[in-house]
Amino acid sequence: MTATVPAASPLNRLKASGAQQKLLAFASLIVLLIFFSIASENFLQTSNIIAILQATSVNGVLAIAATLVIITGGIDLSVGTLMTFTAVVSGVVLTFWGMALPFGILAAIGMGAFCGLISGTLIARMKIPPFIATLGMMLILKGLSLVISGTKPIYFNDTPSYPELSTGSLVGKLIPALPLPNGVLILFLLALFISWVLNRTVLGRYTFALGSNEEAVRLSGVNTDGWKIAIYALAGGICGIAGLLISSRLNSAQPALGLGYELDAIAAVVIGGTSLAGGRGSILGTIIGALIMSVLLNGLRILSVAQEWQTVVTGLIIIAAVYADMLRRRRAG
Amino acid sequence: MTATVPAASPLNRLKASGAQQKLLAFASLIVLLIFFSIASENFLQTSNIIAILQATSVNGVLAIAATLVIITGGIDLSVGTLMTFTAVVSGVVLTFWGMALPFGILAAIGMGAFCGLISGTLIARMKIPPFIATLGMMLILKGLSLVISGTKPIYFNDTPSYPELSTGSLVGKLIPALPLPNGVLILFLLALFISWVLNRTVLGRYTFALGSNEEAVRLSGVNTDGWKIAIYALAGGICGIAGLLISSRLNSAQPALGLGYELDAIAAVVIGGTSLAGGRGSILGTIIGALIMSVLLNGLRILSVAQEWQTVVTGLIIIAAVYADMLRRRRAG
Amino acid sequence: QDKIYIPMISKGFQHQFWQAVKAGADKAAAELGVEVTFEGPDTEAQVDRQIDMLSAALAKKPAAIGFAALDSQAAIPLLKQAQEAGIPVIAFDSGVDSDIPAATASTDNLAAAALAADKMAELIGGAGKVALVVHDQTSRTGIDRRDGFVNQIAAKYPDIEIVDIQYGAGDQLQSTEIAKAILTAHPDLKGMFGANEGSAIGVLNAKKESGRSDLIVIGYDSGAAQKAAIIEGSMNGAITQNPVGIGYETVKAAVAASKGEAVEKNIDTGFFYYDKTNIDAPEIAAVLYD
Amino acid sequence: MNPVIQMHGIDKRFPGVHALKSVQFDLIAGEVHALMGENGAGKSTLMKILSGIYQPDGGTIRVNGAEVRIAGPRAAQGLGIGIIHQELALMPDLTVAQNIFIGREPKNRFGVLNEGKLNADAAAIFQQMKVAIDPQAEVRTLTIAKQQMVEIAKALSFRSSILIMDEPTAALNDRETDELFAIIRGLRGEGVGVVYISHKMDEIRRISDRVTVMRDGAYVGTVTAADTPIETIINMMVGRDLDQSVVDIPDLSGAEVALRVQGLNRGRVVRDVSFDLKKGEILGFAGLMGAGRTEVARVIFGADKRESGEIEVHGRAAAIRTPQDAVKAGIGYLSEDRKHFGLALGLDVRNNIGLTALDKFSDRAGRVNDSALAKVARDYIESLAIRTPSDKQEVRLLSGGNQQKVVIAKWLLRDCDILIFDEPTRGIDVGAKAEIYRLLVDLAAQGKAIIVISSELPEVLRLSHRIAVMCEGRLTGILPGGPATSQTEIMRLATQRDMASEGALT
Ligand SMILES: Nc1ncnc2c1ncn2[C@@H]1O[C@H](COP(=O)(O)OP(=O)(O)OP(=O)(O)O)[C@@H](O)[C@H]1O
Ligand SMILES: Nc1ncnc2c1ncn2[C@@H]1O[C@H](COP(=O)(O)OP(=O)(O)OP(=O)(O)O)[C@@H](O)[C@H]1O
Ligand SMILES: [Mg+2]
Ligand SMILES: [Mg+2]
Repeated sequence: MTATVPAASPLNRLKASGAQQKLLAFASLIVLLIFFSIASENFLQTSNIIAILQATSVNGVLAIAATLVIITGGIDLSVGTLMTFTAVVSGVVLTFWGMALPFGILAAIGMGAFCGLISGTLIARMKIPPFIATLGMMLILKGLSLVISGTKPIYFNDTPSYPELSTGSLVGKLIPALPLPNGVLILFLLALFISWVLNRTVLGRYTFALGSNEEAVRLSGVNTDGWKIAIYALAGGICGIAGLLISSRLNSAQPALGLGYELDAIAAVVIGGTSLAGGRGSILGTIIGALIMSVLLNGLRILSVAQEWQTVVTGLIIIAAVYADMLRRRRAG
Repeated sequence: MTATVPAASPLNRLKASGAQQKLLAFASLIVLLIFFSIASENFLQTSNIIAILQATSVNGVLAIAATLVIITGGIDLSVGTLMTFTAVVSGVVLTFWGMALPFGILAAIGMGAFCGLISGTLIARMKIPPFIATLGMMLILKGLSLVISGTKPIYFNDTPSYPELSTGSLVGKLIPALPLPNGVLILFLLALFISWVLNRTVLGRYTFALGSNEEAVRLSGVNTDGWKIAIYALAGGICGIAGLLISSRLNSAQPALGLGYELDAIAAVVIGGTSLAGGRGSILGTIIGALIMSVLLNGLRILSVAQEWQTVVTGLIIIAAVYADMLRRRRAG
Repeated sequence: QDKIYIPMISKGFQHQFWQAVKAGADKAAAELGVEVTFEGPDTEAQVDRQIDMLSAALAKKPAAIGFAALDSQAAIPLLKQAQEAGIPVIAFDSGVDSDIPAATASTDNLAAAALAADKMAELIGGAGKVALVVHDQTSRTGIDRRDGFVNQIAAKYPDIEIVDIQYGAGDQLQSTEIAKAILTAHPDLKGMFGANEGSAIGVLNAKKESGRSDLIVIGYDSGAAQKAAIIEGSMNGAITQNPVGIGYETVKAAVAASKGEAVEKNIDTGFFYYDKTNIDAPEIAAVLYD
Repeated sequence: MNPVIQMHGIDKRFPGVHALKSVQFDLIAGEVHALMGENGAGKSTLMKILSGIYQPDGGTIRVNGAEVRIAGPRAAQGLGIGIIHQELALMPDLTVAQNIFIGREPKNRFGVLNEGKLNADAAAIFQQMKVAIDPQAEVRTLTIAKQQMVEIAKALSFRSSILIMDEPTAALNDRETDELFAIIRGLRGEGVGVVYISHKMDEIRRISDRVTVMRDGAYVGTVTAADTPIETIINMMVGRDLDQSVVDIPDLSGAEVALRVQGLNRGRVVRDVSFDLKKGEILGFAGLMGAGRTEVARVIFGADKRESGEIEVHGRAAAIRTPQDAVKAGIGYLSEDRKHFGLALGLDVRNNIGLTALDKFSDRAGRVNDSALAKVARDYIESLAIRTPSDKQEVRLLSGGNQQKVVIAKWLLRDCDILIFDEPTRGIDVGAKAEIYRLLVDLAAQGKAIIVISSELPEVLRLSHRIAVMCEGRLTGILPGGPATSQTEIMRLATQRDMASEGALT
């Protein structure tokens, strides 16, 4: 037993970082893109690509929130209705109370974080299983959205710049050929930021550690409950961003929307290679997962596939994409 | 090194058998029943109790299917749309093909088992995570239900005895004072049978063992893949029974129904104390969980609580019921 | 090859009502030799899904678009986009808050539900308790049908009390349970209004399962089960719109608009009350579907 | 010499188990204090109380003379108490370095991690330990032995003044144990008090200053290691003397071959392995950590895919692709990692024992005959002296050694002709070890063919009729058993690296 530490070869390091796996996960996406480009000339237009990205923005942001929670080994069923709830809160602040835009933004994100904090507390301190705690939250928030909005959509007519949040294009102003909506920009910036948080900060480290072996982390003297609550709160804040995106895109807070969105978000996460058992996952994978889902739906619509068959094909491709990913990973080691 | 085994006291034996915990799990249900009986004089009538039981039958049967899968450590998101699919298959056999009732029943249960077998194969042999495999199945079956029914409900007008399956009352014929619908009878008989399977048969033993440590079971020389597939197939067959119950109650196979039923079923399972991590759970708990949900909804509806508040209260009570159960279990050791 | 292509973005897809609209659209498509596709989100809450569908439809550079807006404002930016691309829009089922649509083919749900209220009042003798099972708390059709009924009762029938309104998502099973609970809570209930096909069937099931054969039931839309119930007498009557007509007129207007022809701005496709007595009348039979 | 730790009258009950009965224990700075006792005697429980994981039901704890209540792991760390748990407590998805410094990551004010320093610090610790482990490797990819090294590194990184080691060498071989002892001696020199739990009797002599013995949850006595014979300590532990017989090699010249392995290959971990195993024979497998012994067993058993090679059972080629095939062919494999591969921890003792042989306890309709199963389970609990309140106790609540006995019972019940035992006595006390040795000898006498993989050379020498030695995936030689073979000879083969891989196979 010699004391030399084997130097990690670049290839090994690539493997270890999971980058290889992530690169491979692109494959299913690329295959889909190529297929649809050949199948329909209308698919590969700038405007349609932007439409796909825009359709990804809300689900993508929710999926980022879900990724955080899933890496800890939990699950968050409330992302969809929390999004709605924060949208309604923003509507209340901006339209009912007539406050200025920044307050609406703060209120949505703050309320999201607060609700996440509650879920996190139920889970970490009261030891309620995440599935139940967030299922309860999902129902509570669904009801509260209807209550505080008076079961009616809230329109943002007093805040004319509101739709800009998601549909305006900062990028387009700089590069007119690339009218990337702000919603998509926000999605990408958020993905970069949360990726950074996961890989470079203490919070990220504990996110993975909790999902890997919570008891071991606790035995190491870490305040696991506190960190878990923080992660749920962060995820909640991200749902608040999704609430802003969807309500600014629809120029209204739709109180009945949101149910079922949690499954799409979780599906994107899992297609992206994050394990529901916790401990491993990546934001890049999640974004790819979300893109696979929107490309698929958009492509099938463009090909005018009958709606009932769209559903069948989506189901098949989700299974196939994950299976292909598994095979590749198994071969890779 | 002495080999004396301390004799288990009756109390310990009761504790070990989990009977105590199960009895205690009733508490939330009892509390709800008492509350609603006081709040509304109309609640505690035979007819309403029967209505509650009948409202439990479909969700209860689906929850039994979900329990099996969850004990193995998996999850089945396809129970709702599989139910619909089997209902449609029964409609095709009985109405489109004009065959006799027993064939419809066999077709529904057989098709359910077959679809479960496919899910099981995807999971056990192709190693696709249960969440993805059954999410895919959920979408595929949702689409196929619409395809084979021609997106129209199928009515069972050629099979006049069809509604009897669920709404007739064998018990009522014997005991006129107790007009228990057959659907409820089927739920209870099924619960007894699956309880027996779980606790007394090899299949049941492996169901728990797989959820506890699949790899250890495999290394004990057990054909884990085969047993897992069998369990998913059994769960699928049970969904077929749910399909028969719902279609006979509605006297039609409604191809668009079923989405969202999976969450209700899983919620009943988890409220009933079965752990999503696998390895532990009981059918009795699941039935109590399903009853808690229907009592709650029925009571709130009878009290004419506004719908949005019904949702909020349901969310709160789901959390509270599980929390109470946790506290009791922790105290019981 | 270059058939005129018209996508129809509807509010739903799986419900029989929307299937009937689709049937009408397909009929017009066949007659006029154009290609029509038809899609809609799973529930009437999914406003953003509908926007995505609209946006995919626009990518296909269609000759015209049929659009049944889930929210009267949310789609306006995309509709502007369509306008800029020179794609005429025909609104159907309900309108949008904009003058972009070249035409709107719809039913007045408020008036139709008011007619249901009148019939209900007549059948229960102008006094007593009634309840509503509605399919949706937030969608336009749900709100209009509820408010049309409720306002009419409030305005014209002071002796009728609306004791409960609950929502069952148009899911037959859920609506059944809701209706049963309402019947339990109000043993003296005289009538119930089911605001779409699923709700009406739910009410009907509840009536049967609770053995309340005296309950007056008024439904909405048609479908085989509802028609059978009316013939058999367990349902007293129902409002029907003309979904086939909506689909047909929408496509017709879309084709005309795509050719630059003038179209009528408001196409009222009408509604009817039908019961045992007139269900076989030709003008009723024409608008009913299975 | 002031004691840094004084525990007095410590009492602890679990449902159905009185785990500690007024136990006392003290630790002096700069000593290595061994804590001995049979499986389930309460050693781990006592140390879990000292490290804040359990709260005692009674008794006092003094640290440096002051009475304390240790509320949790963090409080224990604050008092300078570090622990290496018996059951590995690592995060498999994190890297080695991330595991070592969990909760104490080098970071800046904003919580941004300094990954470079993290890895460098970990590397420095391994340097000090003289262990070759890549700080950036994911822990899940390491063998148990290396994971154990990571645990040790983690405990060392705390620089605690009191260090508890609960069976740190259970998964280590002699050479690694030597390295560990060098580290412990270094710590002792720095004035650290070390509590050392082990079932390996020879280690006690080599490393400890004092020995405290527990039996059945009660304190038996404390003696100085240097002037107490091992026999006395064993006697204190088990209340009797053990027979110290040596291996008795039967004449197997006429015995038929039960298992023939020819040219087995799997990647770089199993390279061209061939050997025969006769009925009634005990074949020992020796080698260093990572030599590939476990891999060979898993490949034979069908748990991992074989790339090439033939397996013959009783002279007939066996197509083994899954463990199920192997069990059908009469091969049993007891894994070295009971927690992950041996036990369904959430199930009770009875059903874990029954796992391999449920088909024998069920009728054609699939009904399980629970009373028969319970009877068999109770028989094994009795014959293997498994300490458990009943056969319905969940296995995860058993002490480590007793869990191991459950795994053994499971395979005994299956009654295979060929049995592969991978580290069968890991974590098992001397008394039970002797019982298990007797059991293996009995099984062989009944005509079973047995492979014993063990990292403890005395164990290999005590049991084996022949000894196969592996190095880097190759079988470097098969030596005769008995006094003819010396430890040095085994070590020579175990370190015979890649050159001359032919020729070595005699
Ligand atoms: N959490 C628990 N619940 C119930 N019983 C327990 C629990 N932890 C330990 N025990 C029991 O307490 C007794 C002492 O266990 P402990 O783990 O301290 O033994 P040990 O001396 O460390 O044994 P080994 O040498 O096998 O590791 C055992 O009978 C064990 O089954
Ligand atoms: N799960 C795994 N992932 C990656 N490498 C592994 C894994 N298991 C074993 N190895 C590697 O395979 C080789 C053989 O390991 P194996 O466990 O068979 O050795 P062994 O001789 O049984 O030693 P030990 O005493 O560690 O059990 C080692 O190099 C080890 O690092
Ligand atoms: Mg121990
Ligand atoms: Mg090994």
